[in-house]
Amino acid sequence: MSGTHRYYAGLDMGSASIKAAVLSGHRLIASEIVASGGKYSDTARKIMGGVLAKAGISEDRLDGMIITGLGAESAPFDAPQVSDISCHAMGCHCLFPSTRTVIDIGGQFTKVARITPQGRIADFLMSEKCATGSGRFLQVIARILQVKLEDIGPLSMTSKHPVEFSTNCAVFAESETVSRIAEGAKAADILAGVHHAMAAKVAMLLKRVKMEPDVVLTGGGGEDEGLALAIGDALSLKILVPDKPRLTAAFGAAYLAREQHFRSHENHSD
Amino acid sequence: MMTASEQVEKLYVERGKRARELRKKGKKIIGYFCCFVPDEIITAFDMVPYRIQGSQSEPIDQADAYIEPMACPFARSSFNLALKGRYDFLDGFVAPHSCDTIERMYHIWLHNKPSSFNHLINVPHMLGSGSTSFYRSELAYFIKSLEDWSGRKLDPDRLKDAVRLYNRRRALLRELYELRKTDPPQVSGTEITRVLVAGMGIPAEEHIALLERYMKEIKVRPVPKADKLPRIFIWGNEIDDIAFINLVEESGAQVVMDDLCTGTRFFWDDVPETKDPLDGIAARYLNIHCPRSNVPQMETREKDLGNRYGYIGQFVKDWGADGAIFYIVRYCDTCELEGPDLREYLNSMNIPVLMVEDDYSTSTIGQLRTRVQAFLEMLG
Amino acid sequence: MLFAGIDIGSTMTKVVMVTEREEVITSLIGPTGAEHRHLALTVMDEALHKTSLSFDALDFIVATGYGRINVPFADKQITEITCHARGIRSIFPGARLIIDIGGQDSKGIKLDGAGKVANFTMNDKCAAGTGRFLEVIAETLGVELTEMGPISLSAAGYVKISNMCTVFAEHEVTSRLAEGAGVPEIVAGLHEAIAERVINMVRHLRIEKEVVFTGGGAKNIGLVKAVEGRVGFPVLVPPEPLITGALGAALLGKDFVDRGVTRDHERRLEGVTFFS
Amino acid sequence: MEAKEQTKTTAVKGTNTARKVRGLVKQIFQSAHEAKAQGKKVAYFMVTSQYDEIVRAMDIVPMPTENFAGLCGAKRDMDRFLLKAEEDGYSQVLCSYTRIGLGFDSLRREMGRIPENSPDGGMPMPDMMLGSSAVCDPRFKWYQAVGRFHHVPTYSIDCVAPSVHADLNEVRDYYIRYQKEQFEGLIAFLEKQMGKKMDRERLWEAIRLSEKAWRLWYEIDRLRVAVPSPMPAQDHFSIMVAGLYYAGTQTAVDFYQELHDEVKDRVEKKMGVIPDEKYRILYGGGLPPWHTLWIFNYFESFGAVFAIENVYRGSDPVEVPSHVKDPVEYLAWRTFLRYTQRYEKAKANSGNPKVEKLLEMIDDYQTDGVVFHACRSCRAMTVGQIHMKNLLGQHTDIPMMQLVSDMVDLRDYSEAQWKAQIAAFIEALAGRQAN
Ligand SMILES: Nc1ncnc2c1ncn2[C@@H]1O[C@H](COP(=O)(O)OP(=O)(O)O)[C@@H](O)[C@H]1O
Ligand SMILES: Nc1ncnc2c1ncn2[C@@H]1O[C@H](COP(=O)(O)OP(=O)(O)O)[C@@H](O)[C@H]1O
Ligand code: SF4
Ligand code: SF4
Ligand code: SF4
Repeated sequence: MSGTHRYYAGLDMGSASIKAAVLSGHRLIASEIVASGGKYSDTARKIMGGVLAKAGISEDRLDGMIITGLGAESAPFDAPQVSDISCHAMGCHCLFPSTRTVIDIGGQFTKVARITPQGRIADFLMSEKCATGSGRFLQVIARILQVKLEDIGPLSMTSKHPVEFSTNCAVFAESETVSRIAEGAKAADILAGVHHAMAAKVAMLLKRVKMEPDVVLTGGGGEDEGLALAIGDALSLKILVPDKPRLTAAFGAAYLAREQHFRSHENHSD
Repeated sequence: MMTASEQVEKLYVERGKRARELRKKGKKIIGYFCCFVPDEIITAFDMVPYRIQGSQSEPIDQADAYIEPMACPFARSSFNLALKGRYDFLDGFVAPHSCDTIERMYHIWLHNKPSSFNHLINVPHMLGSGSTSFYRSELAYFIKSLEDWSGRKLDPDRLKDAVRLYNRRRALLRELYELRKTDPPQVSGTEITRVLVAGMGIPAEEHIALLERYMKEIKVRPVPKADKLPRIFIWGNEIDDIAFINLVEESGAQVVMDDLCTGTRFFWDDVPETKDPLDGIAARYLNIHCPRSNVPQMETREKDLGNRYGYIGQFVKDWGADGAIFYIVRYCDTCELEGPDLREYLNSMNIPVLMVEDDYSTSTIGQLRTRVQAFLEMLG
Repeated sequence: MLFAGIDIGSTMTKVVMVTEREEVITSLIGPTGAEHRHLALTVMDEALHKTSLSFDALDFIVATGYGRINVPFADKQITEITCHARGIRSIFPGARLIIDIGGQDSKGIKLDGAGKVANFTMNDKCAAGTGRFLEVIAETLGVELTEMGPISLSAAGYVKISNMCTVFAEHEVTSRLAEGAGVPEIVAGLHEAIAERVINMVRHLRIEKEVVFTGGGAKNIGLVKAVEGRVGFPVLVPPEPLITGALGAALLGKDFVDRGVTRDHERRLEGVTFFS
Repeated sequence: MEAKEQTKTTAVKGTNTARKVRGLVKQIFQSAHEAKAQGKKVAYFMVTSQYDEIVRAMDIVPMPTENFAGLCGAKRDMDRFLLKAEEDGYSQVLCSYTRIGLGFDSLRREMGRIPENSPDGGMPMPDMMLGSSAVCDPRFKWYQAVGRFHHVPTYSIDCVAPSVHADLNEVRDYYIRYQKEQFEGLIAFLEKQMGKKMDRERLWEAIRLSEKAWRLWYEIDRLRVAVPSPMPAQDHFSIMVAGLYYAGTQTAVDFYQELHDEVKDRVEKKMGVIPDEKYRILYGGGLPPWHTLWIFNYFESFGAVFAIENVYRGSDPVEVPSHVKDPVEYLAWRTFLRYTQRYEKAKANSGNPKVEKLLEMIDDYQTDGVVFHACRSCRAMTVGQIHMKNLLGQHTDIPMMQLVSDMVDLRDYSEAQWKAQIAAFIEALAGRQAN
């Protein structure tokens, strides 16, 4: 890699997974996603090592780095922290400049934000302190149905008669699922039911922040086309989803690092 | 022609349908919450009182953008229906200040789904002579507002007629409740809920006619032999869906008596026929037995409980209840605070109590099944 | 005469058969899957095979547990509360309070002098304080469920876990790990948290001797210790805590027959022919 | 937004006078215990029930049960009381102040004495309980329920407010009449309990003192329009003790006088709560999170200061007509005027008096954002916040946020979630300033 390039990193310490992204200039050149678990800080160090190796640079070549995510405080790096809502906002703004509303469905919380044309937060909301409506909810259901995470979306989209789902505890949703199966419901219908329930919750949050199009879905939930479709249906509009939705915050963080670098070194360029 | 039970079932399922029909014919429909808005006044204006309900079988999917989820789900569910346009047939919207939630809900509803006529009736929390006259003034102000809106004066004689009409309905309902005293009761708790809810959205004369036919039908039904199933008294607030009572009865019990705002609480006591009808109305409605009202304290704890719950003690004795189930809509502070006191009173009469707190949703009722069944096994 | 009890729990399905002298002739434990109906038959079939008995030899079958309504061939369905009480009474006649921690609910059952249910309480519709809670966290920690108890015994103190919603507790556990807390201390903390929650729930039933701890949770020695710590005296644990519900169900079947109650309908086997 | 700034700061640059509040709180409990020892009468008492002066004029020593609950929260010693109440069958969603009170009384009865190490010595056994329907439902049911644990003479009064849309000219007379009757009923009850007549002159004196204190408190809040902000929210949540628990005493007057002088001095010297004030925030409503008051320092670490709060405020001064010569009638008038203060304005504008007040505050205090605190178990102060937010949004576009937990029950609080929300909120404020 040429020595004249500038490099920026974003590290997203999520509850479900840790993600890292490295930019060269404004181009994404390396990324990494690893399930969190075990010792947070060790995993973080490992993933940063991995992504830097992919990028082919050493840590001291970084011109800026920003850490984000619920677990940001336990990151073993000396770098500024920015909330993941801002990072998602910036990430979406870079990927789709027309973004005005961001939905982030992560492992534990669902967050929605209305953003300015500059990619800053204008208003935002976070789901209640309950795990329903989070990615974890889907994971639990998928586990019982013995469906792989990546198959959830495609399978749900084949459903014609979504099951009506109404329990409010992710863990109890499990038992409701079990009884639905016993009653003869199909996996596809159950998943579609979960999607509907989640979409209704998300739609409510969106209404409260006075959503404006375009709406982008990011975070782990974005990996799930069925969910994106259900939310789109609930709002009667098309939801945009980035290529690698789970990376959005890490990408946005790296981008913010770049911006900060610019601000503090006015004459510099990438 | 439909049998009375079929008609009850139809009215129970298609709520609001009859009111919509009447509205097409030019009647004004006045929706109201809770038991503190006198039907008589609305009827005397030749308008149709409509008791607003939520829906236990529909998820609350819109209201949360306007009201916090920690508010009573009955109120939220009702508002949710309004947001979905299901109460668009109301010409008037009236709420009593029965509890904090209803008072807040009134203002939120008013702002987002105003009717042509809107009114809040303040209801004192303390009972006593001063409070009755205050409440009377509030009712007079309510009448004045209705007069201003409708451009018509209230005729005191029509108010007297309305009092008699509703007393007639009350008498019929009490007669129906008499049929619950036998073993097994001639009419089940599930049926009672249906027939009461069916009557909440139609004019009193129609409900009276329906009740008369319904009772005839019941009386000629073959009498089953005594089943010795546990007899349950049920206490709480809003049960406008049969799901819960049905669960109790399916689990092997008879629901024989209640103190619910969708049960005896709204109709049990007659309005005394006073010279000025408003005096009788104010006294009757303010003294509804509801945890949201405070009766003055008595000298001893025992007397105090007797004073507060004597009527329940009588219900339990007269209808031969073996156990009591409290069904409390979650977040209803006054009921939540009342429950333990009432339990203490009933336990002192050797009546076991099961207290359940629920989300006003049929989807959660299944989770109560084990609790209800175990309680019945314990009684049995 | 032979009586069977089948307990379809949220996690485990249990079958017990007893004679008229209340002797257990067989017991069987298997996981509860999604298909209750089918499962009930399979487990029953297996138990019959084990004992070389025919289905008709069973004089009364009582189903209990959360899947009890899905047992088409049962003669009666009784809640696990009454069944646990009956089962425990036969093992520990002096029991006054039963604490049952199962897969997705926890219960307290108060018994009167005659061993009958006098009062009871159950957790609300949240999984906190149940076996499932521990299972989820065990998975996060990468510890075998059966090891949770033993591991916690080696803990020096415990880490306080304040979030009882499973999903949030999971996050709390991860952050505690990140801060360098040891696995044994965390597991001990979880046991303390569950014990606290369950004991608070049953406290109004009055905690008095003898207290019996049963259900899957009682297989976890760490949890037993934590419960004892809160109760203030040793608790009794049945030799096989998982089966007390099924045992009680079987015994209640016998009680029915003793009282002259008979099977009042044909057992519906629903097309399953493998009962010989 | 720098990470280094996110660490907790403990140095609250609050006023010196506010530090004296701790002593005032201790004094409440101490006086009650001393009074019991001397055979004086102690009453359980509800704040903002409009009857403070009557209680003072009758020489009754007030024991504010809500204050005790908040104190337990601040000292993080609430679990034993909450759990005890839940054990007695009170729902976990019931007002946590009420649960603490009930749990405390239940424990005291069970143990036959005040539970060990209760915050500030705990509450002595009252000789009577004075409830009220002002503010919320749990407050008039609470003392009725306490009857399970000790049956002492209990009296509750109604405090009535008309609906915003009511025609005040139509309803004024009978509202004031009823309010007066309620106060007279209370007085008759107290006269019976105390075996003496109410001295109307003393009542006037108590009214005069409380009005003086409240006027000073109001002026202090007016001083807080200054930039930089001279007094933080943390102080507000302390200094309200004088106004709400000492109403009708000289103590309150002296306290606010001193505070007034200090704040004035700070304003003149341009002394701010924090060195570089970047954002001014309005605390839009809801009881404070007693369990986690340091969260305000967390805001300050981002350069954000709470300029003014819409909870626990003395109401703005009202003018009772001069023809009112009887102190009890005066109280009834005052109650009515306080409750209906912004009704006319609301009718002409947003339809909601609270929203009017918030709009005034946003303007006067030049705030950049609004934060609400939703308490899961306090319906009265919580339900309606979203509605207010919606209404405010039609008049202003400053960022608003609702944080959810409870005033004392820590089980409803998630630190990770709060921190994430606060950080994002600050970023939203920053985004607006950048534009
Ligand atoms: N391929 C996939 N299909 C559907 N859902 C997925 C997929 N991959 C991840 N998820 C969901 O995404 C969630 C994790 O999202 P993530 O954004 O990584 O969370 P966090 O930021 O909290 O770590 C998981 O709980 C899971 O439900
Ligand atoms: N050997 C064991 N060690 C620890 N926990 C166990 C063990 N075996 C079972 N469990 C726990 O017991 C639970 C199942 O208990 P059980 O009483 O059968 O519940 P249910 O009746 O709801 O299925 C499981 O969730 C598991 O957590
Ligand atoms: S409980 Fe009382 S106040 Fe509440 S809805 Fe029923 S009757 Fe009305
Ligand atoms: S159920 Fe309770 S909280 Fe709900 S409206 Fe009725 S009284 Fe109010
Ligand atoms: S205002 Fe809220 S905290 Fe205070 S007593 Fe009422 S419900 Fe409880």
